[in-house]
Amino acid sequence: MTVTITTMAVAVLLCAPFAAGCWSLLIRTSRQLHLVNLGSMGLLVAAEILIARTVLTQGAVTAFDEMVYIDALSSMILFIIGIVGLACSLYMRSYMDEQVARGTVAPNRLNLFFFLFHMFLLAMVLATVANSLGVQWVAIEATTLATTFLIAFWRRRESLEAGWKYLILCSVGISLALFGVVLMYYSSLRVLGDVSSALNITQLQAIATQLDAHILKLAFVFLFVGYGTKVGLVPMHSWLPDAYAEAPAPVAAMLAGVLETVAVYAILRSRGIVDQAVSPEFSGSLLALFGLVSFSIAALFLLLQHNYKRMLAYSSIEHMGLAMVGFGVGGPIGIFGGLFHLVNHAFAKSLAFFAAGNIHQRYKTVEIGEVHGVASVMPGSALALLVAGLALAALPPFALFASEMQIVTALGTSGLPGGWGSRGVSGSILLLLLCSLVAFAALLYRITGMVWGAAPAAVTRGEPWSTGHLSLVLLGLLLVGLCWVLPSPLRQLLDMASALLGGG
Amino acid sequence: MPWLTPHVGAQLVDLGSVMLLLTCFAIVAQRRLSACVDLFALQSVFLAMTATLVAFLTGTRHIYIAAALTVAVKGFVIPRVLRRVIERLNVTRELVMNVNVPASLLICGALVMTAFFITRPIISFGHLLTRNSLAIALAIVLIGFFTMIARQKAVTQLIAFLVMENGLFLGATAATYGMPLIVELGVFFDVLVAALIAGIYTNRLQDAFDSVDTSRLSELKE
Amino acid sequence: MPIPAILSAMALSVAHALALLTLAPFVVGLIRKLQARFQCRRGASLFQPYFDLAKLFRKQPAVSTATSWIFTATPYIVFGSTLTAGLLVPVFVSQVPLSFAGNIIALVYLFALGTFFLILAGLDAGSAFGGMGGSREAIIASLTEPAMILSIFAIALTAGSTNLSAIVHKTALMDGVASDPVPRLMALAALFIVTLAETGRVPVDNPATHLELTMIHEAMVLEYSGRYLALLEWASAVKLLVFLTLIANVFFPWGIATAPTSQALAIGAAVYVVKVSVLAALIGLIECMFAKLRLFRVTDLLGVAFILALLGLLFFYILQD
Amino acid sequence: MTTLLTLMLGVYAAGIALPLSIPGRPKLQTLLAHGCAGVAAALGIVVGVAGLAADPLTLAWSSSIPLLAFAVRLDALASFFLLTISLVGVAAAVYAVGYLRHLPPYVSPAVVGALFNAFLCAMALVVLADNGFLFLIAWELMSLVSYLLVITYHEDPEVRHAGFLYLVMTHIGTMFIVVTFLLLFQGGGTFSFEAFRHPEQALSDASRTMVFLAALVGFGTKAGIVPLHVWLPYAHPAAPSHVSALMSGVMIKTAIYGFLRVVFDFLGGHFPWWWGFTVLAIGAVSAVLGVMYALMEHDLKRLLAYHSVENIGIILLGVGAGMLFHAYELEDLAALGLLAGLYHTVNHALFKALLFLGAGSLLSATHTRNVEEYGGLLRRMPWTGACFLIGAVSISALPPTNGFVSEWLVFQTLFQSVQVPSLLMKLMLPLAAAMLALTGVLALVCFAKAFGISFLALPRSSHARRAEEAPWTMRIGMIVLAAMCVLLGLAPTVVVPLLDHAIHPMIGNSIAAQMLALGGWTVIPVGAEFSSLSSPALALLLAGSAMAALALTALAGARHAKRYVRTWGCGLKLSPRMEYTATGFVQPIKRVFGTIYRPTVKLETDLLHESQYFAKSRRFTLQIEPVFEKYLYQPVAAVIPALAGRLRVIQAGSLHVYLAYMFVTLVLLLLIAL
Repeated sequence: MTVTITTMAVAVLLCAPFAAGCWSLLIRTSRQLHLVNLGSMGLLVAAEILIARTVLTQGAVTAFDEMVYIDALSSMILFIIGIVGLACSLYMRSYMDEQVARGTVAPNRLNLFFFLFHMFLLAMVLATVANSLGVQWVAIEATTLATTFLIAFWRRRESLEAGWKYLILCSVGISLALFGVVLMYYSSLRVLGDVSSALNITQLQAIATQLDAHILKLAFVFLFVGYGTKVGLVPMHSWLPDAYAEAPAPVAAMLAGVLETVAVYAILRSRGIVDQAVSPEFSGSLLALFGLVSFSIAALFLLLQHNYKRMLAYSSIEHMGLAMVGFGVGGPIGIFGGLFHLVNHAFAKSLAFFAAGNIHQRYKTVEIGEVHGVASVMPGSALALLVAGLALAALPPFALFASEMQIVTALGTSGLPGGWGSRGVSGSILLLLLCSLVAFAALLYRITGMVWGAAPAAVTRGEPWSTGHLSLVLLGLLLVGLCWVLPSPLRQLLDMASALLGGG
Repeated sequence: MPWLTPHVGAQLVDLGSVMLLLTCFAIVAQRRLSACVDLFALQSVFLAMTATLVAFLTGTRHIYIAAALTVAVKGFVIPRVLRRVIERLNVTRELVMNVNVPASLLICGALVMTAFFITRPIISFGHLLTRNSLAIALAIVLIGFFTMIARQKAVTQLIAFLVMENGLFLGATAATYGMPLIVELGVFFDVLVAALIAGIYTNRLQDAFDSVDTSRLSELKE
Repeated sequence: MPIPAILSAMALSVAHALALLTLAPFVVGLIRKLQARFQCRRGASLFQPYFDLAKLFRKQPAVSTATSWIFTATPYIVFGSTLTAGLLVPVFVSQVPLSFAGNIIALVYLFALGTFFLILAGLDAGSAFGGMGGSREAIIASLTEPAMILSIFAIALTAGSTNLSAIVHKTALMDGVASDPVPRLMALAALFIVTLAETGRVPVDNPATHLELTMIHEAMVLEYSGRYLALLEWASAVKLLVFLTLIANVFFPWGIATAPTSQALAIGAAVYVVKVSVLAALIGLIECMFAKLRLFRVTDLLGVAFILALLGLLFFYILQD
Repeated sequence: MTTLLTLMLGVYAAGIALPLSIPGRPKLQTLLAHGCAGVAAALGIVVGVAGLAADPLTLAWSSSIPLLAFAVRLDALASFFLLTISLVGVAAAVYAVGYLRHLPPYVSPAVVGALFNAFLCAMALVVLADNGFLFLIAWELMSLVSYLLVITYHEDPEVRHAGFLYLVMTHIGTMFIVVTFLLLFQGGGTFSFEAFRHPEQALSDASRTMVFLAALVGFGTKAGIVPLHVWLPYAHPAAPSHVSALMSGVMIKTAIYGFLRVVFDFLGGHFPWWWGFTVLAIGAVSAVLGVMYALMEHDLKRLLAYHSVENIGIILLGVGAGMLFHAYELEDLAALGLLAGLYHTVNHALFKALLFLGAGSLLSATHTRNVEEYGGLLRRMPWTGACFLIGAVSISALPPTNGFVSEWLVFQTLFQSVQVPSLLMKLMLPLAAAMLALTGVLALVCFAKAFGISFLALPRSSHARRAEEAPWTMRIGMIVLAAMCVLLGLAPTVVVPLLDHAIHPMIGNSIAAQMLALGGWTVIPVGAEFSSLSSPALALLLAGSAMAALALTALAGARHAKRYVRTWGCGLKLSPRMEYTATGFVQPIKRVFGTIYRPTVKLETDLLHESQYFAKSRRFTLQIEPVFEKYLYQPVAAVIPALAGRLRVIQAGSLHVYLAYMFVTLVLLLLIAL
């Protein structure tokens, strides 16, 4: 019985965004668009909850002739997609209407926007639930295609440039990942013979120990560079600040909050297979090394920013780097911390982008130097920005503090994978702390400068309550709450997921 | 056909792969954009032929479908789109290059060697039929990648990207006798859409920047 | 503690206080007389300070309209703190009943209390002179204090105590006191310099001057008159006497009454007056021989005191080993 | 007790929630918020006093966050600090009700009130936490909330700058505390303090040293030791005064708490002598430099902030001496040192809070913090003046107030150098005493200046002429603290046993019994032979002598009433411009200690057009060189952005370069993977 319900839930998961996307093309009024959007998102979240329950009670779920495979890790990612997606839909209710009202978006282009948005969502869900690494690849490439136009939605010169760079860099990266998938297939075929299920995660996990280490190493390098481009790890990150800065706020929130997470998920998935054949030190040191480099370079780049959306983009790179360090270091605390960090970062970053979007609408500039006194102009958004900023700076009582502490502790106890020795550990901890200090100072200097101070006279004051604020409240409460309490389903989910990744 | 022993088959597949590689070099050496497009179409046809050969030799049915799609999409549709774009944009040659032709050719040669070097440990396990194709596929991917770096016009970059895709397809066909069909179809769909989107983009870039020279796209920095 | 013991202790304390109060103007008179003699003048009577005080007490005081209650309270506070400090120092009996109330550090800080309020009072009238005096008093006090603490430290080390009664008593009985004279001599020299600075004597300050640009202590009390001035003058005389007593009894405790017999008391009192007079004469001599130092040269003098005290410490440890 | 503790935390929570939930009634919001804070702090006093004598109380709830546990432990040390926090908290809460009447329109009283509660609550949590993770959360929360309070008046750019500096500096400190806990974590694989206390596998000497140094820097940043003090003179003045009182009086003490906790509770056992000496030296330098910079400061609140540096130095002198004696196994003396340090901790909390509240009254009466614009305020604001005077006397360590008693105890500790075996330390301790003496007298001078220039003589500006006495709530806040200052000075007999409870678990020695003589009215640090102090007796003597003088004058001069005349102004009418200024007052000191101050003087003369002998106007600027900012912080602060600037080329905007990064990365990784 439950199996069928779960299958239906999976069907809903995939159909809801698809149907909503197609429907969006046919609707005239923006009101209906939002209704469809919220409705499909509600269905999505409900389906996710159902699936997560099943996963918690009965373990991994497969459906549709093993085309779909959902375990704790994927349902955790689904959880992030659901929450951030829901918040995003709520936020778009006020944001897009305001854009239409101000004439920046022609009402008919709204259909396209929602269509693409749903396709983007569909692709991400598909990437998360697909059992086949090949389908996963197709879905992730599809996210690139769906979002290029979303990024360049304003059609300004800069947004076109950002969109083009995004398209080219990510497509190239993803192509490399495809080569990785091919290699993966190549190795599994040698064990299984010519079976069309040879790319399935379930199959691969079963035979992982028999796979050839050499091929898997090469495959992992390709996959890592490919999906790492999507995650935005230095030095494959170059598209990221441009894209985030130019994308409309809800899109940026989805990119930063969810897409990165899905890409990390793709890396973790293949890592789970590779680690069984190759010593985990190989993938671990790769992850930790790129994590550390991303973290430090992004922290330094944060100092240079004068566009607040770009600044948030660099902060994404920084946090993804940190999560990678957690995964790379491994151990129960490290992996748990990494996953937890992914969750928290998704919430914090989307909250930050929502607030930034509101500010952008009101101040009509993305220059940090021209934004002052948000606190007196729009208290709600100011609070959201402050909360997000403090959370991103990893201050308590926000959840990122907890996950960052877990990662640092893991680094301190387990040390770097590979032969780095104790000096490497203390060196990396010092680097981590120093760079986090730099990031902290850079981020909060900008954000406090925006929030406080006297507002420019030209900016109208006051912030009436709107649906969009619901999303701010939701994410803010989550950020604060997760620092103190992890609800037991979520805790179980995280525990199971980290067990899957070898952090038993 | 009795003369088509596995050994001969393997040699034929190798020949096809090498033809693909040679067209790659030709694209690297070619400055005229329309010629590049033609070469790409030619390469795609070679690819389809190789794939058909593999399909025939191994009796894998779905590779026929993939081969047919390759001819249709990469041999006709995409080159057509690209020619349109070139006509509309009124650019015919790649005037300035980041790396000049002789150097590019040398580097590409080095890349081929690198590809063989990298794949050597795993090639030995390979099927007799496709021993070298994996290495050649990697070489084509790397050359495509390098061409994207070396050339400035958006159209050339697009062609180079498609060359990479061809390399990937060769790898998939040669090394693994084709991916599962659904994956193949998905990949094709993605490539097609990507090419179309890029085509649309070049138009918009032309409108916004009066150029498809991607080196002009450097307003966003830091 | 039995009642009679408390009563006798109280009687002793009162006698002690009275002795200090009555003797203090005499010491001032003595110094002035000696100075006059050294300068070949006849000088005023030895008891002139008593007459001055009596006169001042009877005069009507003038108070500035700019002042607050601090101005009127200060003389009492200064007088009170000085007298309290005096009660902690053995005068003619080596064991003072009130010595439990505070040790030599308390003494220093009691004087500091007086200084604090004097500076405030100087500022209170609003004239520039008071502020100037306070400012100068401040710098001298801040230079004096470290040297004073170090010299006290040296003394405390040699006697193994910071309790004044214990120091004097032990030294008088030569009981468990380090016998080396070197550290004690150095501490003595340091404390003597400190005394000159603390009590506003030449070469640090000139109590006889009324030239605006040179006065320090006098500038702070410039606005006072009548009974307030009397209290302040008296307090400064007591302060001088307390410092002299300190030097006399800590370094030369000969003859001090170590037991409360009447004979010992009589001898103690007599010897005490002689010792203090000798010290007063020494001060008078110095005031005649040296000119007042420039304010910013006082640093050097007090630096010497500091180094002397430090060397005293060092020698104590070295000689002890 | 558990009930009281939870009740306290609950009331704080209510204090956070209530004012935010009733919009639009600023007065009610303020009243509610600070009412809650006051009640909770009063509960805190009860808990603190009870906890000092009782056995440690441990409460623990497990948490669903890995590594975190909601473990709370109320032992004697925690109780002592909780008591200190709550004492000041009560007074500040009462004071705030009056103080927050006139807020600028962009500041919400509800938010300020809620943050005030959160601040007190976070500080309470810091001392209560029994888990490293929880401690860090509470610690950062405390910093964050205090930061938010510092930038209450955020439209002023200086305030924002101060706030940011504070935020960054305190974060640097936290980083070091994180390192401390990470090192301690290695022992047992948990952040529980219980495990830190009983490390199953003892840490190696090297890591113990690392822990000590990291804790010293980490907590030192918060405490404001030189040279980590730079944030303090900016942040404390920027905050509303009742918050400054809490920050300066209490918050920096939580750093002392943390330091003691780590050094004596976690590292315990025996440590090398140089730990103690390091702390002692830092204490001495902080004390002297703190007061020296305070002297040159004419912004009243900045002056007070620098005095916090000084007093932290004095506290560390006591603690450092205690550590030194502990290292030489002189446990009684170690206890004495710690006792002196803790006594000064609570005293400083009281008088510094009192002074900041006083400064707040002046600020709200005159709208300026510049001492040179005050003057004559004692007549206009008698209550504030009297309270400020008591605070000034206390902080100058003059008898018979509390500051004197604790500083006297520090002196007595330092005088015990005889018992230390090392000759170097034998000389260093007296030198520290000499520096303490210098500190004491400079503090006296500084407060003579602060009080004298602000409250005495003629008003120096129209602000001062129009000043009015603070409302009753503010006065009560100050009076409570002033009374506490006097009481704690007069009754060491009450305080010493309480402190002894707090020290006992750290040292394992109890010295209260042997320290109190004559029915508890006299303090004997080492032995009656060596020294004793009876502050009640001293107070009685002082009062008695003053009364005698009063009687004498009454007898002798009763016939003549006072005659009121104007001060003689050398023939001119006396005006405020003729008064001695604060700058002038400290000029000799600036000159004598010129090597430390490195003053630069700039005289700009604007000459008349017609003749170069007559000046139209002159501008005189005098600056003290900010040595630490200039030579320590600015270079570091310049290097990192320069480094980042170098990196700019990475992200130059060229698509080809970006592709090349990927290409090179791929090829390199492939070659490595081989």
